[in-house]
Amino acid sequence: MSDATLPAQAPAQAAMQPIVPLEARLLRLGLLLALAVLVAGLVLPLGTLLLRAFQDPDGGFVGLANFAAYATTPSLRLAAWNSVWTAALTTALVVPLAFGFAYALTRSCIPAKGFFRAVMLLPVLAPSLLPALALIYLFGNQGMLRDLLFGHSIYGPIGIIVAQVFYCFPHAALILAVALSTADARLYEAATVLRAGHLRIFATVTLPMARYGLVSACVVVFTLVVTDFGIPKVIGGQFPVLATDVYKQVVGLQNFNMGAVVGLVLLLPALLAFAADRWAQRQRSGLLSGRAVPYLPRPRRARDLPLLVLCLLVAGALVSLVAVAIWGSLVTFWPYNLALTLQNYDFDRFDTSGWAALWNSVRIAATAAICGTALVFTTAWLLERGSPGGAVAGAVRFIAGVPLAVPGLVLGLAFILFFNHPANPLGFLYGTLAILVLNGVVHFYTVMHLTAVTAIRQLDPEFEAVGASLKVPAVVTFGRVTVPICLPAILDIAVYAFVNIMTTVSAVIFLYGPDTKPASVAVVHMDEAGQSSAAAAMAVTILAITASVKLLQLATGGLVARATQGWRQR
Amino acid sequence: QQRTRLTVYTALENEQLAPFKRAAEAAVPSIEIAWVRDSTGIITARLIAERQNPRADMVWGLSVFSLLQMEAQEMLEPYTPQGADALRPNFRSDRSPMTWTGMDAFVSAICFNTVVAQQRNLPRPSTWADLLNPAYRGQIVMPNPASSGTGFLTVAGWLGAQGNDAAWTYMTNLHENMQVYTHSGSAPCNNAARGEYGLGISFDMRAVTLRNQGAPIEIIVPTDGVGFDLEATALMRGSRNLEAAKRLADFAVSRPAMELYGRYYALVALPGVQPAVQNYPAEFEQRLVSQNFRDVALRRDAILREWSGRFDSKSAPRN
Amino acid sequence: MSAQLAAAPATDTAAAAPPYLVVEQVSKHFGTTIALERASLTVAAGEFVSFLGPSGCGKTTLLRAIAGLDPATSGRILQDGRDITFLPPAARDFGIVFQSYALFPNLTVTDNVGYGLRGRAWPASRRTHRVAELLGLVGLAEHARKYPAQLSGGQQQRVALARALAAEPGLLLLDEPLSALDAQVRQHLRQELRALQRRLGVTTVMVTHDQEEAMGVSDRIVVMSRGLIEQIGTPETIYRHPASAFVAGFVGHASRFNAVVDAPPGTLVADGLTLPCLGARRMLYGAPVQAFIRPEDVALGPTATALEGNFAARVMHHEFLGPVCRVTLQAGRLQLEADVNPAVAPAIGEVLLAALPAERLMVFPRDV
Amino acid sequence: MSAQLAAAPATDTAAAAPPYLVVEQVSKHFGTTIALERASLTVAAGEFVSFLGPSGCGKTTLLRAIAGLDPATSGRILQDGRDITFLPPAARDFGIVFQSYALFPNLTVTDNVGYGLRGRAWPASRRTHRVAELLGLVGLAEHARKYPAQLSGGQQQRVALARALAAEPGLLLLDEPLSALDAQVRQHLRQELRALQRRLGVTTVMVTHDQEEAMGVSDRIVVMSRGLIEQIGTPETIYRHPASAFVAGFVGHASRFNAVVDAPPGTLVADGLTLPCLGARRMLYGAPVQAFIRPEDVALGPTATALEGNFAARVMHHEFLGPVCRVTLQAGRLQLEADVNPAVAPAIGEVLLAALPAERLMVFPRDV
Ligand SMILES: Nc1ncnc2c1ncn2[C@@H]1O[C@H](COP(=O)(O)OP(=O)(O)OP(=O)(O)O)[C@@H](O)[C@H]1O
Ligand SMILES: Nc1ncnc2c1ncn2[C@@H]1O[C@H](COP(=O)(O)OP(=O)(O)OP(=O)(O)O)[C@@H](O)[C@H]1O
Ligand SMILES: [Mg+2]
Ligand SMILES: [Mg+2]
Repeated sequence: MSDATLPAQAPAQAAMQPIVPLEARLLRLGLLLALAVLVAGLVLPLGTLLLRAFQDPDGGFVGLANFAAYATTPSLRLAAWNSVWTAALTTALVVPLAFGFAYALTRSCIPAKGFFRAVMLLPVLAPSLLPALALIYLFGNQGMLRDLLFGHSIYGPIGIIVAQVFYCFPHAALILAVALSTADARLYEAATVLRAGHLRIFATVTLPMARYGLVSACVVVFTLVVTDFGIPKVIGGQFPVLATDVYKQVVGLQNFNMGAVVGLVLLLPALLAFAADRWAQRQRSGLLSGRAVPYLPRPRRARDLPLLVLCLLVAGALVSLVAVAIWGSLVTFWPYNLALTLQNYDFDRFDTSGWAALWNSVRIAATAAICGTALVFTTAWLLERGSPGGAVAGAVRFIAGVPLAVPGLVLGLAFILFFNHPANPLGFLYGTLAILVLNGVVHFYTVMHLTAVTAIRQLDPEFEAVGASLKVPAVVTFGRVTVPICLPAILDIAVYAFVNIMTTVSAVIFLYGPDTKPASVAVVHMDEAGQSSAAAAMAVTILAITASVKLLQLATGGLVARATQGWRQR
Repeated sequence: QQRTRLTVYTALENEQLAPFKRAAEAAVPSIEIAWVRDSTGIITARLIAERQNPRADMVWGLSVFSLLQMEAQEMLEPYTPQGADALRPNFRSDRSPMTWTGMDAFVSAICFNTVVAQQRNLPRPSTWADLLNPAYRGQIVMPNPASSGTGFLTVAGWLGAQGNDAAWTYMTNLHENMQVYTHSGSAPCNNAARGEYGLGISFDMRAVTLRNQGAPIEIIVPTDGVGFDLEATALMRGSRNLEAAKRLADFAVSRPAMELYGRYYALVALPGVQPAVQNYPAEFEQRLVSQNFRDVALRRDAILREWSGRFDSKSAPRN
Repeated sequence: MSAQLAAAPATDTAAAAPPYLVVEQVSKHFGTTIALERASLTVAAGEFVSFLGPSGCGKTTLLRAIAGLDPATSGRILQDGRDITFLPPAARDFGIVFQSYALFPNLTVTDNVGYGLRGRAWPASRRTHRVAELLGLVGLAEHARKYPAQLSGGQQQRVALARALAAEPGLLLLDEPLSALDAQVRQHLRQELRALQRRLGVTTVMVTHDQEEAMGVSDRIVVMSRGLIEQIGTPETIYRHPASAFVAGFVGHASRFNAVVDAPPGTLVADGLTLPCLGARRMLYGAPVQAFIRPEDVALGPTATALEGNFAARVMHHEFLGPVCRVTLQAGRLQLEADVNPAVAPAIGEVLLAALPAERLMVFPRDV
Repeated sequence: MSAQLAAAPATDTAAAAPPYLVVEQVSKHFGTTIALERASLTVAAGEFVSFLGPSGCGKTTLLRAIAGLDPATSGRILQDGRDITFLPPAARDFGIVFQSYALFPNLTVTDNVGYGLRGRAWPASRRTHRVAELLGLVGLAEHARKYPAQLSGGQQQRVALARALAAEPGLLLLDEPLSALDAQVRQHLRQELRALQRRLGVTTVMVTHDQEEAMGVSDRIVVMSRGLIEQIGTPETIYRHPASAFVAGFVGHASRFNAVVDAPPGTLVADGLTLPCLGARRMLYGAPVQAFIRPEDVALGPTATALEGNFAARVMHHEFLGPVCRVTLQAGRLQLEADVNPAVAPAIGEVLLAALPAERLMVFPRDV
């Protein structure tokens, strides 16, 4: 029999390399392309900017001199400290609040959960200037409720924290709602049977099960507060934080080298937080077994009533802040002429771009939503299901996580320096709509990527193997099976991209061209020009558009589901 | 005939863009203007960031301090527009050919909210020195000179009018009354207009806009010497439409252009053009301190470092 | 009905000592679905009773009604003479092991086992002592400080058991405690579980859908189907004297075929074969029936010769199962399975004599 | 090694026709873990071969290497004479069914089955025809328009099978195709699967960890443990002549005890009992061994009297399993399980004569 001759051959074969089939090579090529996009859209620009931290204004290498100079600036430690403590305090306020809200949505029997879920999203649907303006209307020195502050000024840390709480609330609540939505009912029953009280069950079952969600929520809120500069700029007074330090260095002093230094400093807490999150994610595996039985809350007044009150209070606060902004957009001149008017919506009076800016924004956001979603989802699929990419896959995975930690201002500046470099073959993008689209996609890449990966990981890992055994190319299986099944997640990603790109300011303020000014920038311009009612009006219009898109997604959700997800029914 | 599209960076007020464009395109039919407008700081930062591969053909309406910064970095295309020699000497580049030409002067002024003043019993100030009155404690806002061109212009004005030592003493005393140093040059006046504070120090044009919306503010140009800045024009080195840009630069110093500026600004670069702005003091020109822009621009870093050292680090909120 | 009839002998033995657990006419509705319909049974103290049935038959529902986790819609439950029908779970006296074990993943083995040992009755020292004792009992003393994720499935199962037994409950409830385990571990743990239950003497109710498991460990089995109790009895009774066609088909392996009662009484006709059948003696002539015969009861070759109603059958194929070889036989259109000693298994294609012992043929009326 | 020794008889039969599938010295490493170590086997055309072993032993790894889904680290695989070692899956000729079935949930049964029927070889009409044919084959014609979620587990399994068979592959690979199903459905589908395979004559390799399943359906079984092939052989060979202690313990039920080889040759001593044992005849005096005896081989009562080396044993407890009753016996410190006819099962506590037939005792050297 042939076995006898084998041992001699085996070592020789062991050294042979498998032939890489064409399809696997194509998939690997796809991943390489994705890597190229990410490198061009994030790594190289960021590198170009951060290199400046080690240069003098003329481009000479100065080592750590800029860092030394910055470290001796007295305001550094103050700004860093301010950033850290406002972020920490905001986190400490938002996360418990969001936890209560998410808990009510997932673990209680309160009515109108759908309404609360929708209201929860309000803050992300508008530019961050909106809450700041509304807070000024409410708590400013002429504010309707200024007495509630007991003589303290809204300008400064109080305003920053209140506005940030508003702005970060949906992010934390979304994460926590997801974390709390999966629970093993059996654990609760086991604890009940062992005679644990409600508090003990909460402490020994609920909290531990949600702890990775809590870590994630804390990390996201902390990072958002540290990197956001819109709110501190408008309502922070002269209260220095790291994000406004970048603004001061870059916009006030045109000192890019120093701006890069602060940008790097700013990356630190964000990267640390990010590492903490990764660590928590890794601990998570094997927590919930496949045999778990989903938890369904039963009515209990002692829990439901307080939670309903909490939800009403939170929803009331969110709605009234937006309502104040809407009202503010309708008054003639706050606070001296409160006659209602629609003139503030005649944007062409206030800004040359006028309504065109809104149209620009919609075009940019829609293009980015479509192209970005395609890019993100395909890349995630290649990562999860393509042929093993080794180092390339590792690089893509890592890079995909970075944007969350990069402040928009840093990203915008990085884009100018990189894409406008005369030697850059991609320079033709500069000043076009395309660069705004690319910037938007890169800026919000991380969350889109995580959503896509989560959706893909829920699919049976053998789909592609089955396809291969049936000699169907992986791409066909991607188109016929993966995409249709993941359509709800894909829509989520697209709407997320659309909404965020509609409202973002910090990165694009450096990048728009003569014909591509986005509405979110127009809002800032109008506010700077003293036309705060018009600014509020534009912000409200953006809110109307994003809210319509979100509502459209919810409304068509049913239709889309019926058309493409009929197979889910039993 | 194909019109040349010029990318023009500007920090002019939004409402000025349309009339300026109309006038320029009428006067020079071969061009079409595409504006990129943003605040002074952002536009300057963008221009400098784009230095290696300029996207702007021209700058029309930007602080002369910014232009001097760019001149130092060899970013400006020297060109003496036709008729530029007629401008006030102080209002044009001293190089030959010129690197920039002035359009008009704007100053740091006080936006004084009369309603708040009545409520709080605040006297109407007429000089910078008046602002030291303890009655104004916590009622004054000004831009942070490190973040805002207007803030720097104000500080530069004090230094020019009062001399170094006296000016720093003045600022130290004023700091006691100051509520907030904002990051934006417009914010102080905006806030004063909304009654958030009684007095805001901003550049004058902002106040006009607000007043026209119905804000109860009075624009006060202090009589004890105000710092001023020029809005100016320059050609960018590396422009791909240099010839067309030169035509626009010629228009920018022409008399019709100056008359246009005069509709918004109290002092224009061309002597003899009578500005027609409402609510401006007649003797506006006399209140300007005399200052050497290049000199101030050169000292900018030192001034800001000094300022930051004195006031930035104590910027805990004051109530 | 059949359930109550079959329950009768069990109630007899229970009459000596009063039953520990009494379930009376318990029903459970989820909206319009009826998960459980008038279930009645009694469990004697120290007895091991299994609920056996296919998926969705209401086993878990009945167990949870006893535990009070999903209270019954109607009916009454008594434990140790006390009416517990409306008591919340925490006020009852039982320990429970879930199919998923439901161990607290963030607590160590020690903390899991000691979770319920709180309050004045359990000062720290007594508690530590009890936990150590239990861990010894289930053989996990050296894993005390580990977390559940660091244990194998079988070890997790034992932790869950120790936790359920910690407070010395009067009643132990088990919901498919072994179904998540490998076949080998399962068989081993099943014997361990039974030995432990014997040693502690704790009254135990177990849910399972594995008939071998139910037969191997139970004193009595409650066979359920579609929310109804089909039969209650000892494993032997259920296997040898099933109360319904469902029980006959579900418990153990059996070949099933349709037949008609023929004359004289005690005769069936199926596919032209005339088969003597004791069970058919009291049935009406011409009644359609379902007949069941277990593979180990089919007589082949020499033993078949002696039996009445034997017939020729052809060997269609073999399934070697280790101790026995399962042979598929074809006689006319009748297909039968017979277990034979693998050493003497007839060859495929061979035609031999087969017979179905009259006392082994199980028959049940059939709707036409 | 043992695997190659045991493989010999199978290779003999395969020698007549050239083997359809040849796996030569295939190894697979994941980083530093060795999932598969130099596995060699041959499968004849039309044969049904199972890979049997505990979880993590490398069964799936070997199957996926054959499919090309996770190419082998070293070694060679030939299918129908063609070297396929480095071919991508799509260039090979096989159909596969996964444990999860991996049905496309958004496609109907028809579309799932027809998924691979694309290209010029499959014009629409031919395709429709083939799908209908396959659905008829697996008995799902009336479910053609349903989605997988609307089918029962067993039906889903059949859809997966039809899909794998659609393009008439030369080789059918099955990775635990039945493990997700209920015991009852499982037994039924197992026979169906085997019948279908016979009918189509397609060469089949199945992965399973259920030894009854493997024995019931396979022509030959490959027993694996920790990445190594322990034995290849027919079900009977594996059950009756296990090549290692692992196989003896894993396949079928057996009592295990330690013993020492004694004089004269062919004698064991275990716990003071002297046991004749054919398997020990060629072993050295004093060698420590593990001995295995299957419960159905233990002789009790009258049959034991006639056997050499019989001994008295006490009945410890019973496990009623239906066809047999498993009795646990204690003789000194030796614990044994014996299967007896339930009708004549000895009472608990009874002491009776037991014997282990010398030719049935399986022994393997033991490390001390
Ligand atoms: N919470 C519920 N709501 C609605 N129907 C339910 C609920 N729980 C159980 N049922 C239904 O009641 C019936 C009995 O369910 P039960 O869980 O008792 O079955 P089971 O015998 O334990 O089955 P399994 O072996 O699958 O666990 C099933 O038809 C099930 O669908
Ligand atoms: N992708 C992988 N990376 C690392 N190790 C792996 C990988 N796949 C399998 N292994 C390891 O290789 C060994 C064999 O795995 P394999 O899946 O072949 O086992 P199996 O016999 O099919 O087990 P089961 O019955 O649990 O499916 C295991 O130890 C497993 O942990
Ligand atoms: Mg159940
Ligand atoms: Mg496997």
